Amino acid sequence: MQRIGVFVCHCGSNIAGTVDVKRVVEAIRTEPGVIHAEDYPYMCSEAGQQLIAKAIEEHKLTGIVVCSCSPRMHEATFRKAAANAGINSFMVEIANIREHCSWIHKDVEEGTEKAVILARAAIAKLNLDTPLQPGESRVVKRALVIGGGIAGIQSALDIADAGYEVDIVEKTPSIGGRMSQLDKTFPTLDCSACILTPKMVEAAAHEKINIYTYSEVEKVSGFVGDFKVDIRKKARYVDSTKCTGCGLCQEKCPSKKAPSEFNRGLNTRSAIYTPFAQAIPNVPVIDTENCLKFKTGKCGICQKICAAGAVDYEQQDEIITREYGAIVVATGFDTIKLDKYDEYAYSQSKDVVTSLELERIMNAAGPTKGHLERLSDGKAPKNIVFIQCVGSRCSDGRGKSYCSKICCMYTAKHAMLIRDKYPDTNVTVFYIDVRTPGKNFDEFYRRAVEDYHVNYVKGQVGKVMPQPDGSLLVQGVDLIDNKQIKMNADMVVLATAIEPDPSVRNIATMLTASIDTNNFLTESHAKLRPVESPTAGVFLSGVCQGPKDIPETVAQAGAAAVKAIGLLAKDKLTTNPCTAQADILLCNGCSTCANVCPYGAISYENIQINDHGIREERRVAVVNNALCQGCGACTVACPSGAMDLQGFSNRQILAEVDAICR
Amino acid sequence: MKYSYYPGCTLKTKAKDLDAYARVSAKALGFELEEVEDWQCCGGVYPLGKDEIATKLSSVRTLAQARDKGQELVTLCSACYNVVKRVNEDIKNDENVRTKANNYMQLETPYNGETNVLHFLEVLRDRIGFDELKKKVVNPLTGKKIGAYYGCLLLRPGSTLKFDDPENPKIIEDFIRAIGAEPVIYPMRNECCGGYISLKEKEMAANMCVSIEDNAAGFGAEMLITACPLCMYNLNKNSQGKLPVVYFTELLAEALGVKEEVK
Amino acid sequence: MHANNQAEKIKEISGVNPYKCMKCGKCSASCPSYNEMDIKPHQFVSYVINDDVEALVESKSLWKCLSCFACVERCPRNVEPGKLVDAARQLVVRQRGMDYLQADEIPELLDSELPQQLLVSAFRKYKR
Amino acid sequence: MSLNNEFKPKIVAFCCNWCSYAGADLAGSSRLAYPADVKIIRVPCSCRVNPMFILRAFEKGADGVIMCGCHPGDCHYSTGNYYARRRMTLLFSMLDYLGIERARTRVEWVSAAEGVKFSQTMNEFVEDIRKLGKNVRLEDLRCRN
Repeated sequence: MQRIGVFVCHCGSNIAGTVDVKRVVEAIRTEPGVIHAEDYPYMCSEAGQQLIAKAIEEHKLTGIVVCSCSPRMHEATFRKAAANAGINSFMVEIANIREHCSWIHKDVEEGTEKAVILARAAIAKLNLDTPLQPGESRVVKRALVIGGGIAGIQSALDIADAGYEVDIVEKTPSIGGRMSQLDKTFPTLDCSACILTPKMVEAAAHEKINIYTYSEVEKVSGFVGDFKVDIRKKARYVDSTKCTGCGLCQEKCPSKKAPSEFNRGLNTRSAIYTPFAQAIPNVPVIDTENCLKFKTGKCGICQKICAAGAVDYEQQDEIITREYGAIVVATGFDTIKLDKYDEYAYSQSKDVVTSLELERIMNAAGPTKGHLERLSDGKAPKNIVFIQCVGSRCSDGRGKSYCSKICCMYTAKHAMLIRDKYPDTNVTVFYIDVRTPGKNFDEFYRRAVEDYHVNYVKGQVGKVMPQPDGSLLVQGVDLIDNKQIKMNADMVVLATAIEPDPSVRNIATMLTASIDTNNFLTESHAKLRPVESPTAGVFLSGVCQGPKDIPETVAQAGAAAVKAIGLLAKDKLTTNPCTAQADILLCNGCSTCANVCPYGAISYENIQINDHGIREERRVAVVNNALCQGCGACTVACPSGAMDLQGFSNRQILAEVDAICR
Repeated sequence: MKYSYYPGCTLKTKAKDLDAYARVSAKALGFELEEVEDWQCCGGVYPLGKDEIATKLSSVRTLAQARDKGQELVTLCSACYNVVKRVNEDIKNDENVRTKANNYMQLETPYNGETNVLHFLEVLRDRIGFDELKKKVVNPLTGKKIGAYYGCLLLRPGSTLKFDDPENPKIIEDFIRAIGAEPVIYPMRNECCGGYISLKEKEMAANMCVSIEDNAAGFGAEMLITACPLCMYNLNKNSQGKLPVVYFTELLAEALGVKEEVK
Repeated sequence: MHANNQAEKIKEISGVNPYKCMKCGKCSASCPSYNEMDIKPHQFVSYVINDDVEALVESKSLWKCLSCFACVERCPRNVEPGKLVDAARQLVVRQRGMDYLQADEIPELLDSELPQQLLVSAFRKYKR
Repeated sequence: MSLNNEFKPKIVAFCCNWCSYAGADLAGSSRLAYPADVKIIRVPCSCRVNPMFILRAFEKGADGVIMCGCHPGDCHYSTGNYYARRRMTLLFSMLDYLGIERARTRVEWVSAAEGVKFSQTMNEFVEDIRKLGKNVRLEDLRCRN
């Protein structure tokens, strides 16, 4: 028989507000096994923990039930407290009477009644608890970073600087990501390439960093400290070890009609290409969809002219399998598709562009060599209209419900740069709110208004109508003047919402990392563990977790790196002892459990068994505790009921069911 | 192929052409429009109030008849399409409307939104196919520059009607191409002509129709086509008369070589 | 009737939740009748929130809305002010003697080409 | 205050530790109310839920049982919820055969970010069970106390 102590927390008024704590204490005193029960304002506090320790000692308790907040919050705290007081840390059960009770109910009667039942269920479970000992597993001293943008580069550099090996997997032919496409950065107006390129070079040159570009993660297995990952290195058709990066092949390639991804399709590139001049590695890839050699079998010019003999049409995709202790996800973002927003005439006029396209237009390496031109006729625009929140803050199913966060600032930047370089150009910004929290951010926006006389209009645009003369008639509203505005513009720029890169969906599934309805990766705790995924060993870096600008991305990338380093620095990890166990007397060796185990943790052994005096050799299941993650799939699959899960045994769960239905 | 057909009040009076040309064209294209019996006027505009039931019943009656015959219901007038289709969606999705409407109607089999509502243009696009239509054209209107005028009722609200992209539709343009002419795309083709407002606010309607006409003419349209008698009326009556306005079915009949069958 | 009840009535008839509005003004930016309206489409939302239904039912705007659904189509928050305008109009015409269109003024407004559709639409929008 | 004679159903909710339990936590921290009739049992994964547990709950007088897990494809253990889904399909058809109202059991996928969905689901489910009334078919009267 257990000797159980029950500790009911007030959590200030969080619990005590809707649960009569004293009544809970009295109600559970008579439950089987309960020796001691008391309440305290803050159980998780130092004093609260001491109180628990004292009670354990005084009443010789064998297990404790804490009625408090969610076990996801403080289970670890109370397990540690129990261990310090000399009882097994798995002899602790939490009754969640805050998130699942006091916070959702208003009526004290109802709340108290439910709290008592939840406590009873926890007591019933604890009565059947057995002491468990965690095992150990190894930590592979290498990290994987998925995504080679500024987030991935920063995380990789920080981890590598701490002395650990890092592999970066980037799906495009070069690292650099979105930041490499930007012209200038706010609020300092640094040239984006000027600050990014050195980082790219540093990452490429770092002895601890290994970069796989044009590669994708294909399969992930294993668990924290010991992941096994298959990386598909797509065929570049150019041998990286031979290529000198001279660029002659790109110059001579006769197929130059492919839309340039780097320039957002605003101009074209050759079929053999590096995405941009500073690409790392400076090794081109052949895009087989546009290459004449691959399409028709004729051509082969690049191979003929390559002095280094690097072009290899026979190259195949390669699968690389490596082990990692930690994985950082830094998959970044893209702008949303605008096909549902045709009132802005994006598909109808070349002079309606997204902000990211404008970055390319403003950039010296872009399609217009940095001259601000209309893409339709090459003329310099005299009137430019910016429209904010295109697809952001939309709860109508067309766009995204969230604020994309970066648009207010980059629009101020664009407006300012245009007014600075082309003072004759009028710039109007239609906005709903101007949101500029951040150091020197509001000052930056005010500069656009006060020094550069950018015309900010509070209101939205209803429709953009291309006119026969090629101009764009913008129909909007000025909510301050309460006037509908119809104005002619030569160019319209849409502050298009950003969304997580579509590839993150698949990666999240492989990592079993959870993802929210907008495809942003979920953090382990929104405030206190913002760079960790709930899946142990997986860390979040950059926009894959939520919209953020460059400084925030870099800061978060560093934070994710620190968390990864903290993991890699450990020699061993303690494993979850809540693993499956087969009762060898019941097991008939049928292999059903092994078939459902996602970890391959179950094997079979022939062992000598003494079954009620009958000695025989039987084939029985054996669970490898280091591999078992404790999902319990085998326990239900087992036809003879031999498999059970420690910490969540059949009897324990049934006891909880009984307690709730009593 | 047989469809239930809901002509609506105006097609029996002021817009007989719209109806007649559609019928001969349908015959030429090998499908039949079977007029539902004892249909009543749809009311011209969809009653927006969530508590409006009685005003939706005439649509339900028509929809139920089509259901009983196991046919899809075709409309030709944009307004009827808008009203009947939205009522159908209400019956499908709004339990309150469904229950109350059925309580009123006392149909043999309660109506639960089973009927599929199609605009004549949708029949051309989704059942016949514009490529197929193109093959049947004997008298292509080559060289004609035609502006499609959609107005509001065919397109909005897009989430309910699912007719075409409400901001950048292309079904009538595809139709124009199919009959051999050249579509003129102009941004005001989905702006309102003024609708019923022209009864009491002539000037407002005139402003709107003039801008629409100017806009279409500016992009080089030589004529406008529409599917709505009210749009037709407003564009003819309240504009400067720069562009002729005809029903799309008239051009269809012409292209199919059956225009003369209509007396 | 108490003002508050009227606002509730409008919400009920329209099925609109005005609190979803983020005051972006896209409705007013889209409205083809904007210049004819005394209370602008986006203002309808705040008038309902502030229970100022009196002003709404007396406004010119009620009779200038075309029910063209441009505001409904483009509203990023599914507030759809057009439905509020129509509900306010319903509040008026559902009262006895408050029809905006009287039967005896019709002959004067008629012309030979005028389609039935126009009349039935106007009846539905302007009359009980 | 609720009336004493009002039917208060007993509802057991099995929630997987990684998604649904966290979703329930989020519903709590967002103060999204649902009836106190719902009591949650934490399991590591929906695949840990033995159909036997659900039958036991009914036997002991539960009026409804709901099982929540990660969305298909998002299982923390990769495939657990697929197993759970198949098992529940079988169980439900068996319950159907036994004449147990279909609405008394339910499977719902709720992610850690879906506090709103969790609360909505529970409200709906309780409402459904209230309409059905007390479970009398499967309850073992000997278990009553």
